[in-house]
Amino acid sequence: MKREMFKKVLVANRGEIAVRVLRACRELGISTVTVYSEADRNALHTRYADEAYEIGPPPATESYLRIERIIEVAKRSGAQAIHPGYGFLAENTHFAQACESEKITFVGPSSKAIRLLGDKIEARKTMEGAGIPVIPGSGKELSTEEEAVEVVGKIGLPVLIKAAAGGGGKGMRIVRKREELAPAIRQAASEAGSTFGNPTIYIEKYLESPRHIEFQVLADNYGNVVHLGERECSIQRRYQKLVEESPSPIMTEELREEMGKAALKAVKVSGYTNAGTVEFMVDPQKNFYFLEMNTRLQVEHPVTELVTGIDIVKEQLKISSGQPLSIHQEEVRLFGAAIECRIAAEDPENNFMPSMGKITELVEPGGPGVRVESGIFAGFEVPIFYDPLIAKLLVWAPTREEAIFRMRRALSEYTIRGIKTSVPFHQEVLHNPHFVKGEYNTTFIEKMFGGMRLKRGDHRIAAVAAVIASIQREKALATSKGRKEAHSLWKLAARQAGLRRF
Amino acid sequence: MKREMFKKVLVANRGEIAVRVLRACRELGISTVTVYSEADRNALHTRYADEAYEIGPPPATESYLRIERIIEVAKRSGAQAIHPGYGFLAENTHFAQACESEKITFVGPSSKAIRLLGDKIEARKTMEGAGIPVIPGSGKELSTEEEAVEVVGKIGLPVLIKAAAGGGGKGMRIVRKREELAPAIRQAASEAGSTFGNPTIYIEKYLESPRHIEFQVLADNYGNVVHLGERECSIQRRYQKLVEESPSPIMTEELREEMGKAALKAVKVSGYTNAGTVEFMVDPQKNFYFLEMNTRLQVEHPVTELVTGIDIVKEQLKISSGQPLSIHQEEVRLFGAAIECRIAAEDPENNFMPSMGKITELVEPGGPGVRVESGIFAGFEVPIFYDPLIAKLLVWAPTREEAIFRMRRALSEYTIRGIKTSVPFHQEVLHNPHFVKGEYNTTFIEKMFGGMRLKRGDHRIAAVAAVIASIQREKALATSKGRKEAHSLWKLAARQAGLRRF
Amino acid sequence: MAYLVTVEEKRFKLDLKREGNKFIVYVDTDPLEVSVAEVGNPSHLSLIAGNRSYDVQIEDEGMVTVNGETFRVKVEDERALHLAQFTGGARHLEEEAITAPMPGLVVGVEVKPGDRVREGDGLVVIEAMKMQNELKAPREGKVKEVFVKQGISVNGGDTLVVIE
Amino acid sequence: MAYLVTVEEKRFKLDLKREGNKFIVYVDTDPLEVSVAEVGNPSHLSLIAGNRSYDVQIEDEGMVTVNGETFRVKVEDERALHLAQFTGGARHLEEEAITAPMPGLVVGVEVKPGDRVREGDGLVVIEAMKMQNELKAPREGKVKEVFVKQGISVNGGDTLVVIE
Repeated sequence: MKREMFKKVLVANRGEIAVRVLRACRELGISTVTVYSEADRNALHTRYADEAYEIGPPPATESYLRIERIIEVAKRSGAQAIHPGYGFLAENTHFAQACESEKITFVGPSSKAIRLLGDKIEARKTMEGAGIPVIPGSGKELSTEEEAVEVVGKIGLPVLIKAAAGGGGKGMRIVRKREELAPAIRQAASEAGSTFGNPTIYIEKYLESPRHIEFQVLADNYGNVVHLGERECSIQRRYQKLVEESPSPIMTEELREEMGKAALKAVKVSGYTNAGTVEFMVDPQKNFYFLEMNTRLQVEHPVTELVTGIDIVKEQLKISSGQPLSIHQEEVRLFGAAIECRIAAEDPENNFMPSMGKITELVEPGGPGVRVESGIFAGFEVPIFYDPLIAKLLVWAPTREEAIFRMRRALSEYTIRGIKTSVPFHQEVLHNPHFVKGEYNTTFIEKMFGGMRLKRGDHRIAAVAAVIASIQREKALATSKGRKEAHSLWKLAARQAGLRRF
Repeated sequence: MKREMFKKVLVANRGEIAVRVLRACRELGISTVTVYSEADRNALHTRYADEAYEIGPPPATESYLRIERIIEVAKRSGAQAIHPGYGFLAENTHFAQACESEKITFVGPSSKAIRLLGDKIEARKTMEGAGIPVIPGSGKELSTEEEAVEVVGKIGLPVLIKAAAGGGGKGMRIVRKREELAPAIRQAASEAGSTFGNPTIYIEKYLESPRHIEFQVLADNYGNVVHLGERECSIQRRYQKLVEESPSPIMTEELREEMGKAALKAVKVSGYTNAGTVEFMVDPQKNFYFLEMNTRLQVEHPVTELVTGIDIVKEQLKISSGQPLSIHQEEVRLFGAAIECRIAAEDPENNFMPSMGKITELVEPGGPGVRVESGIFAGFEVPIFYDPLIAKLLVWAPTREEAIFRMRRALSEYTIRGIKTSVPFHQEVLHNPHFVKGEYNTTFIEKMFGGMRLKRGDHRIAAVAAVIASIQREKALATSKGRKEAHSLWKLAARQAGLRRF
Repeated sequence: MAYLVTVEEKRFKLDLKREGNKFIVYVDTDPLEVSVAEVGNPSHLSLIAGNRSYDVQIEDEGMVTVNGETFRVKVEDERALHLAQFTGGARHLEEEAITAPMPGLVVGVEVKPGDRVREGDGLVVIEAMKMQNELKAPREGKVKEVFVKQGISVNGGDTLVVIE
Repeated sequence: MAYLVTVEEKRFKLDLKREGNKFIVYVDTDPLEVSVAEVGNPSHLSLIAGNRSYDVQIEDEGMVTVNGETFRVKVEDERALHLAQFTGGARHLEEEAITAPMPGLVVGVEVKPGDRVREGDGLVVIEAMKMQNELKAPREGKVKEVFVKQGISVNGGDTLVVIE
């Protein structure tokens, strides 16, 4: 195993995470290579890398998911390692295997660890065997309805039917009544088969109001393992995380130590290396249960970076290049509080519909304690082919209270024009009294949030602004110079209301 | 003395520092008021504050320096306190006095402390009296040439002639030969009289290759004082700081403790309250000498914020509102390393000529460990009336080496078009081997820097880019849609060289 | 000149005159001094109204963002008001035209003239960027006119349905 | 088409042809595949040349910024080159035309054909935006032609003086 840092790394991703990894490489003096689809010719990552190779048409299946093409680019460019980011090929066993057989370092765990932890039933068995608490359930795949009925008899309703090959909330189904069980199992198995190519399902007790708390871990190739404390990720919509923070508002030193130990055990028992995340459900009595392990860099990793001062992406690259961990568990301290808001090209006032298009103006927040991880720029056309996550806004402050105020301040500075974004949604969350008190769980959006507020601002000023804008437009129309800009303002007065709710 | 936080604060400044203070207020839930000159109608600070009042024509003497107008705005708007930022009225005794007599809190020290420390001879005497090392010198104003000759006889050449009312390097004069002494004194006194309205001068030994190291201090109204460690500010051009960092590359625990103690003593002996900076000269043998005390927020304060996690502006507001310091000296720890580059609207390839004009495109750096304190935006016309400092770029990293790499990375991302800026200069400093080793002092620019490098990049690509741009322009000309944009590109090919040097 | 402005559900009558580089605005008789400056582009404005500073962004789609909050706005000027009075007065203002938010193909028309609709009922389905988007009724009302049928292409801004 | 490009003190002869959305560029006979994309505005380009990614900004003043480094650039095309050959061959390439950087009024002409000038010598004074700007000789040489006289108006780009 070599100990010298890579000279050239390929980043096989796009958007903010590709830029994040490219930045880490640049700071480590590593030459960078990236790949791009036809839709991403002028995307940030394409422009940020030293070398960029087009690998196919816009749909991910024809570009970012084409294993053989990416491997070919790595070989052609002489990249020694490939960082997969998150999503796309990050948890793809075949890709990790292809790298291994081509002697290209996959920046992540071994394909064996990905396979083991990717099978949620196997992972659960492994953790249970190591004495880590898991949610009561079938513990194995179900082949018959009778088995399911027997399990439910033991653990009681409600239950959750899950796909063994699922994860991240995909392919899950809650059953609250006994008569719904049989049809739910049939449907879930059929869906799992068509979605994941594997119809295997299993059952777990459904926890009513759990918190989602995860531990970031780092493990080198020499058996050294550390955890970097927790992230609370309970603010979710349809199992998609929206806001994350560290520390968790409910965390105590004792609980952190206990959960941290379980996380380290999970790493060791699965033979895991590199950066990973052990996800737990925590019930209102603070009992915690292993949920799954994510075998990749997480979207929300910067939350942990802000409270620990540790650069997780650089650590990944160091680990993969064969360097031993330089951090010891006792040196890891959580200092202050960090919050992340995921900024998506979605319209929060219209059921989070994707809102693609050209960014016509962009002002990112700045000043003390603010970190922006952006995948966009003014003039960029957000493509319709990929995840709507366009940026992440993070803040750090000495206390959670200050971090909340700072996030509100930063959100108030964020100007993204041309598309709708989730910025107003986050402003709402950051003002929600349950969130502010830290008294929330995964039912937050459903039960505590209460939807987007009515406009609290000054309607009168909006009226004044609209009239003045239409007058300015007339003035501009009078001079040929301003004709083009004026044209679009003209529409303001000409159009009627009611055309937005599609 | 009240202990409740202000409800409304006036920020009497412009540019990045006004925005910095407004942000702190917003995070503390304080309503904000600001003032603006006619040149700053659409400036960031004018737009960021809740309330904005025009106070006069563009020249600072007719707007930002008009004490009575600013006081009037404070009274009219009901602001309880005024934050002066740095520059303008920040160290103006009359202004602090006017606030005191109008019962408006001046966010800074008392007018008495400003007066004492503003008189460099008085300050020096006070510090010497308290046992703080000062640079050998006259120790008092000089009235005759004979006195000067006598002092020089004692301390030896070279010496520095300084104005008692000067500071920040203004009005200083080095004398290396005995025959230059008499004329230099006459000229210096005459200059000091016309520049500062006070002809008093004094003499100090001129240190040949000193470092400029300063200590940030905080003092509340109850006698509690802490220092937040040092900032190294030796990268200067004509006594103007350009790059600052913390910790200083030469600092040791022992020296920090010794200098920190001197700084605390300086605060106590001068009856100083609020945030301030004690500046020292440090000679190659690490002997340190009190230079002066700055009675205001410094440009470079964020360097200290990044390594301590303490928000100095918020602390200022807390202190001024009558709250006791919540920080104890033993809790202050410097964690990691921070660097600041001052980004100025100046052309480093043309003797740092001011370069004002419209910002046509702006992309600020982002990602891990980067902080931008900006006073500009895309479309902003940088006015010719004020300081050319348009933004500050800061980075934090666990080690100085990583911080240097990170700053290079961040500078490489900075795009400011429409004006020339000092970004290329900073890139040069961050690659300078003396700077990288930390082996530098205030003679850096003069002796170690070596000017802007020749272009190292790929001339061939510049050639290819220019030709393709001119072809694109032709294509654009062919379609009426692109006519306007194309026109300006046309010039590239149509013009011949030689027209730039007018 | 007088304007009638609808901001979300609220209505304002505004009268204003220019004085130098400022406007004096009478909003329901209150006079307000307003200074306006462009921020980089003509659709991004800084308003200082009675010394209060507002960041204003004007969007094509009849939306105005004030300090980060987006409002639906409709401006009608004096002439339009007169016209409205001639052709049936205030009630007529209650008509709403549902327009295509983007260019696309009409793949479904779910209402016909005379249908009563409730807020949220589907009206027309447009396919664009390989996604089908159902345009819904913004409020309760009666379908007055339907301008499109299945299979035709529409441009962004084309009126599809009018509800009264 | 062939171009002669001067970048700071270096000169390149470029030939290029378009192939689909790419250019094939022959720089001193080396072929290079170059893909070009706009980045938000037409003067900010992304170039991928032989798979290497470059950020390129084109400024009005004959400056090109590549990955943060600004170069002075002059482009002359084939036609200009041919012209040069007809009227005196290679040496002739050394001619430099001084053009008006902006529209304005010629208020002074300081040289006449045949004069020898040194770098920095004043050639023509143009008044524009109430400021007088003196155009200076970019290098040593002999004044070949003077196209303007005092009192005439010029447009930006008009050739004023040619130095050889």
